[in-house]
Amino acid sequence: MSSIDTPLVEVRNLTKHFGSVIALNGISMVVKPREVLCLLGDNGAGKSTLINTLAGVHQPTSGDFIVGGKSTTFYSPRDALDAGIATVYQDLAMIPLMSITRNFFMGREPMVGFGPFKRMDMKFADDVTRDEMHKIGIDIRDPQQAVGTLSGGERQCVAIARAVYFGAKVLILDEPTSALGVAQTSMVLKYVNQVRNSGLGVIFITHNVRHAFAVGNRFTVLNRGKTLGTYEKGAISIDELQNLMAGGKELQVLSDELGGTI
Amino acid sequence: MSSIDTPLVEVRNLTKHFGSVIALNGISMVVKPREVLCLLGDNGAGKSTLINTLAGVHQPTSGDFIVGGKSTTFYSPRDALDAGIATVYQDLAMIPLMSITRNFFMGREPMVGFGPFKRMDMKFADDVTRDEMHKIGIDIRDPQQAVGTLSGGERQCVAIARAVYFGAKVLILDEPTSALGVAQTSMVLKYVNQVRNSGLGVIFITHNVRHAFAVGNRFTVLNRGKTLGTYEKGAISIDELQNLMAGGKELQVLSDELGGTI
Amino acid sequence: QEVSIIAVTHGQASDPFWSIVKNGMMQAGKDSNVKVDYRAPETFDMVAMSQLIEAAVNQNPAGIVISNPDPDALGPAIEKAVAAGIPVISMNSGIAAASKLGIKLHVGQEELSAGKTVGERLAGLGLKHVLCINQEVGNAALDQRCQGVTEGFAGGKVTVLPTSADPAEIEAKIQAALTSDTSIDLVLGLSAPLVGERAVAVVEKMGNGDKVKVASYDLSASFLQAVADGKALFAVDQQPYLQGYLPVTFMALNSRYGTIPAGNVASGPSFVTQEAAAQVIEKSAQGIR
Amino acid sequence: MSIVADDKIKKTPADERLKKASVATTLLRRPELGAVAGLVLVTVFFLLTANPSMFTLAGIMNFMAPAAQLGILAVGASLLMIGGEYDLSIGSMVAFAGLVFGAALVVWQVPLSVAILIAILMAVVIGVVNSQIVIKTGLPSFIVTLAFLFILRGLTLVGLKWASGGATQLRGMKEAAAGSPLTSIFSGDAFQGLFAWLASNDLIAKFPNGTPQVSGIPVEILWFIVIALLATWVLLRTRFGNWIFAVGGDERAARKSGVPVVRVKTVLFIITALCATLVAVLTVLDAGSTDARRGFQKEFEAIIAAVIGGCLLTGGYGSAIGAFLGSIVFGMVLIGLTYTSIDQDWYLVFLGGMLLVAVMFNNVIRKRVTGER
Amino acid sequence: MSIVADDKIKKTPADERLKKASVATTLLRRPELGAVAGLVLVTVFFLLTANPSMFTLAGIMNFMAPAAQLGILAVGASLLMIGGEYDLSIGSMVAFAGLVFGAALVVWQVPLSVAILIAILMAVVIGVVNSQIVIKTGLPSFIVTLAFLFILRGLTLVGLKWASGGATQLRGMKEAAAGSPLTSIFSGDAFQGLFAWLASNDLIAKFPNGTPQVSGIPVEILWFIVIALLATWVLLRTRFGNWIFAVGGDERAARKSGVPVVRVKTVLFIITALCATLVAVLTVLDAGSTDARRGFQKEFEAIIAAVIGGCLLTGGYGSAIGAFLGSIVFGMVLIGLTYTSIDQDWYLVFLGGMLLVAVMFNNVIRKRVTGER
Ligand SMILES: Nc1ncnc2c1ncn2[C@@H]1O[C@H](COP(=O)(O)OP(=O)(O)OP(=O)(O)O)[C@@H](O)[C@H]1O
Ligand SMILES: Nc1ncnc2c1ncn2[C@@H]1O[C@H](COP(=O)(O)OP(=O)(O)OP(=O)(O)O)[C@@H](O)[C@H]1O
Ligand SMILES: [Mg+2]
Ligand SMILES: [Mg+2]
Repeated sequence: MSSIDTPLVEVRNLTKHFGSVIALNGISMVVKPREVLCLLGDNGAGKSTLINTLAGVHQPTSGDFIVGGKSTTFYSPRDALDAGIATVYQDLAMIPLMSITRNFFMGREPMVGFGPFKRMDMKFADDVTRDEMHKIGIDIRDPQQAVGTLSGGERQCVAIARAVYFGAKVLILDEPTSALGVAQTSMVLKYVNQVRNSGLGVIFITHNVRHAFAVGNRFTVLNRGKTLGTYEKGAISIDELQNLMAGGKELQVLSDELGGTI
Repeated sequence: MSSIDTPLVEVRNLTKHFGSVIALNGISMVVKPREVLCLLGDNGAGKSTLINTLAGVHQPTSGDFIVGGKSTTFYSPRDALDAGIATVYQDLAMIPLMSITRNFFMGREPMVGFGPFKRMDMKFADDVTRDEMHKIGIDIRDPQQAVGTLSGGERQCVAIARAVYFGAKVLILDEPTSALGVAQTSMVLKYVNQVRNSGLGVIFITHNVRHAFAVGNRFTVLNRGKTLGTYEKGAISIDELQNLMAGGKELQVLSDELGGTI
Repeated sequence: QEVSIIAVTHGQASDPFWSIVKNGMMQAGKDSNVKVDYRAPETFDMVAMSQLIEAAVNQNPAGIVISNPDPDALGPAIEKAVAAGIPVISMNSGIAAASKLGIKLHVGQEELSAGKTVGERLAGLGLKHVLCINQEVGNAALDQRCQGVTEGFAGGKVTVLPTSADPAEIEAKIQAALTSDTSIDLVLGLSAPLVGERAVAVVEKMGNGDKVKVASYDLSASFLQAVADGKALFAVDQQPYLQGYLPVTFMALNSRYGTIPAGNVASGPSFVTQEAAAQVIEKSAQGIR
Repeated sequence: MSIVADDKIKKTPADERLKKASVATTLLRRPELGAVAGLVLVTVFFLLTANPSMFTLAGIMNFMAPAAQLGILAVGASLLMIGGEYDLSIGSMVAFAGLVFGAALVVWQVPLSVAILIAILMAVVIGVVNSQIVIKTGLPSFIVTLAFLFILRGLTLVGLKWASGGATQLRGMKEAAAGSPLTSIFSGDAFQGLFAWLASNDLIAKFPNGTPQVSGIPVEILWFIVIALLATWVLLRTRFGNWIFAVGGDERAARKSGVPVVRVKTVLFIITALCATLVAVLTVLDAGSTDARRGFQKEFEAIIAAVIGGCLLTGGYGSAIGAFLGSIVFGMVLIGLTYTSIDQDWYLVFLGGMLLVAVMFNNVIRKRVTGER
Repeated sequence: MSIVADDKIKKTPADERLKKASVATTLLRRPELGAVAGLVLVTVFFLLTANPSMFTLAGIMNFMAPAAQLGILAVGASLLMIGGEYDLSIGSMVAFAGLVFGAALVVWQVPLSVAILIAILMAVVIGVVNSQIVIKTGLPSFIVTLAFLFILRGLTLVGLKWASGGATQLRGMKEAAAGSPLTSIFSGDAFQGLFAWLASNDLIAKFPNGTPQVSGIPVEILWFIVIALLATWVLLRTRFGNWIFAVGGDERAARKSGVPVVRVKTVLFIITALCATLVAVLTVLDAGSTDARRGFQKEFEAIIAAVIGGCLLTGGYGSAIGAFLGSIVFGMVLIGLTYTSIDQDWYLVFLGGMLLVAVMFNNVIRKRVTGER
């Protein structure tokens, strides 16, 4: 199990239907320890649906799902969390009216005391939250502040810090950098790098090919609910990858017209 | 007024406070016809607040606001729309349960008939919606489909198409490309280019320096509620601009570490 | 074919008074071997009640029994029944309008005049200030009870205290009224089980039973016990069971033999005082008195 | 501008990622679908259990009358619910408007037309007050109109005692209104001539004395139909209708798109108040009297009817036709029990059970048809 | 890991973009702040207008008794509201639980402890039924529990007639419960010895016959306080409390974060049903009887109290202490008018007006203090 080559998570021929909509139509994918797998693809390709299925939010319509070498089914996100899969969702999954600390530990509250006096360890929770946010580059004034008062970027950072803190084996990030400024993006990418180096597997979703290239080891490209292919970092150029991400559409004309900087 | 040099919109020393939070602290900015002004800056720099004030969503705490050469105050977004300022908000301002057509024409419904029989011209609205969406690269099956059933990228495109259709003089786009795939992004940038060439002024907000460089004529950088400076396209390099966007933080170290591709 | 009689009243089936009326009707149905359907709107609602009467007319029963607290509102529906050739007997309220609308006869007494009788009796006892507690303000039938007392209580003062049917609220409001106005010497409930019993409890708790007396409309076992124990003066009895039993019996006889009494039947009010109270308790607990 | 190459078109009608796509589905996606299903269910239930006279002409008029009175309120309430607000004061408003209207007729003795005008004016004022408090304070309309539920009910009691000299019933409106040409619009039955002719030709049932059992269509039913159609037209075909959906769907987004949110909400509150006033006028002229309990709990019945009709409690979705159908379902359940031999004691159990079944059935059908989950 | 250079820290305590930051503000940001303001307002109002006996010891106990009964319901309702759901069936539940408890005592003649156990069991069953229907169908709890409002009320009537042999009142519970050691926990006054001692030493008012005017603290007040404290502790200090806020704030987000949403909602519905059952047991033992009207409209009073106490109708925000204070405000308004010389006919107007003023005042204070807009 500790071998570099045993996949942490493997997906085989996954399909997912929503009523009459076929969102995933046979996806296969492998995540290994100490690597960042970038999941790329057009809008509506099914990236979020795939990771929502991995995280136990949806149940797959068919297909196998192997975690740590064993075939598994997650019936709820709790199951996935317990199996060591932590996720930063595209919609963040935070409660705006609740404090940063309470959001941070939501569903995995630290407890103290015995029997009927068992209660949340608020001091510990506050301290951890403050520490972890500090590590990601945000110095929060008050961990009891409501998440709703944070800016979009700060909120994204809370979600990432939370997932990293609880991510025992696999960390999934769904477009974590899309709303972030340049500085925050750099910090998140650096963070992903660190997490990988500490031995976790990371699934990283982005529309920015440069961000993908900066941290990714392998790139799996989805298109219309199917896997278009998986490429090692050395085996593909940034432009080829960009063309694949656009679903095979020819971007050259457009890119040239705009000065080739996209 | 038709001179290239008469600004369409000018902002002088704008400030905006929310209770105890000072979101804008003296912003000055000029938008001219036939140019794309890129508004750049860190998370929480105040970009959205600035354009919300321009669009009449918030009233400024102090400062002057000159539209078409005349000092103006907008009391509601309707006033701004009537003055020819169309906005694509960061949160899109769409109603998920309503149809694409109804969202498209929300607040500016086309009418037909007289007196008590005056009614919405649904056929015309459907046709225009289908046409405009086709132009931006999305072929919708049914304009009566609810917006909530569209993917995030498609929704973004509806908002952009709507703003362009109604944007008589100035078009404001708040991070329109952040959730879009590569193909859709190219299409939107190309669209911005077209709109500029047709004589409008465009304010374009983004965190992606390459997108900014691809379409922008001038770059105004905000930092912590203040204008950090305005630069013509020729006068600044892409790296300098990126450093400014990060709020003056040194990105070199980080960028190098990750292979210089951010 | 089975003889079917439909009763439409303004009293919900959950109202203590009207549940006794209904019990009387059902027993009469059993005794006379006719089918009785009891219908009532869920609140005091004259519009809904007139619609229920029309629904009854549509089913063409052998007779319709109604209460008539608002002859204006119910008149058209009743006239429709009469026009359809269905005999109608009114009970409880509406005596004045009975003959005008073509109603065969009336059983029971008008709430307003019953109230007057109660007011006169209270005045006769030398009381000065009556607190009339109305647990359902806006129910015109209940409002008339207080109004009647006011009219009959010559020379004294009647204060109406509106409450809900919640026992805690009723107790607290009575206590508040008694402490803030010490001139009150009688607490009159419009319903023995809902208000009368609570009033007895408050007066007992406040320890001023010698100064403040309690009386109530309608009967309930616990309140009758209080009357028997001397903690309350009397209970006003309209004999709801009779108000229900008699019209159904009359209707049954009418449909079978074409007989019907020639005049109205007055069923109340009578007063249940200390001497008689003890004997009525058992029947009251079973929803007969 | 044909700047888009054909291969850029993302979704073609034959999208391989759709299992099926039917035209009927689109039709069935209307919010009132569930209400139709509920209506069918309830009708079948009563066809099986009730006295057959329930579905004679007289029987149908009989349950349509309460359905119409509730329905006028429900259509107004559904517009307001689609606009994202509630009005819990409509029941009390019926009583209060009845008092104002009745007092104008019998105390101030003004002509019917003036009395109606006074009632309408009062409705506008109360609609404006409700809406302004909701908009200015930002409090939920649920709690603001709950306060007015108490206040208006209380004012009705006080006013009735004043107008009638101590009683809680005010009478004599029929006599006061008699003779006015408006009477026939607001009370009685329409098309009486037609029905008399039908009866004389034995086409419809008549009483032993020769008059038709149903002397005409009660005017409230006509009002109900007209108002439901009008509301549907407004919702689906007018600019204001679009604004109602927008404001209820997302108030901030609507404002940003240039919808005059304050005006829309104010008009909606006025419309609900006017609907309540219309019901008050209809019932007062019908009954010739008013009392302090009129309209009691009608606000909940109206909301229930709107929900059975497919309105979302969260706003932004629903239809006036749905509320129309929902009211008929509710009216049938309300009166239908009278035609069965179920004991009155079980009435509330029956009402609650039918409500639950109708709403659940509605929900299942909608999900089944739309594939939503 | 100190990977972050100091200049990367985005917000330092002395942020130039903040005008001020006070410690008091944080304290004042609690949701119950508005309720405190409302309580002060109402108290001042009655100090000015009411008979002074309202604020004697006896007067306070007098308005606290109904406030406590309402408050037990309101605390349960506030937990459920924070969790994003409503229970409109609690009023009917009070009646139904009273029937079950009463029937157990006087019809089946089981001991008090067993009767209480039966009532609790029944509450759990109904809580589970309510919650399962809401969760499984995805219907709004507003409409599902509205159905149970009717159903339980109807079953109570049927059950009472069966248990009493025809009446709508069931009596004899006091006698049946007498002698059980549990009686003193669920009925009567606590600390009677203390109060007698206080009276004999002339520290509190007594009747002419020497007994104290207030013989003790009614047990419902103690239950009320204990339950409010317990609920507050659960909300603020336990894992389950965190889950309640999460589920009410955003159900999908909570589920994604690993919160067992179904379990949380089920437990919340059970808690509300248990609170209603407790009120039923307290009032039945107090009055010695139960009838079909018990708990009528208590569901709305409970929601009003929770809203006065700062709960949001949309869920995810509020406090149990707020509901506690809100109930006291409501109890004072309800009973207080009787202590004034205002004509009692105005009672509903007054109730609605005070409700509106309290909520608006609450709102203004909160906005003023938190700077929210
Ligand atoms: N709950 C749902 N019900 C119906 N269709 C859905 C649902 N969730 C997703 N879909 C559909 O599945 C497809 C894939 O959606 P998904 O969100 O996974 O795309 P994505 O790759 O994450 O896109 P983006 O880059 O825009 O986030 C889309 O066509 C979407 O409309
Ligand atoms: N309604 C509001 N009330 C209080 N503070 C606000 C409000 N709106 C914005 N702010 C604050 O104003 C500042 C600027 O916010 P704004 O949304 O304009 O940033 P931005 O530049 O658009 O950031 P991003 O790139 O993340 O979208 C932030 O600190 C934010 O917290
Ligand atoms: Mg996605
Ligand atoms: Mg922004």
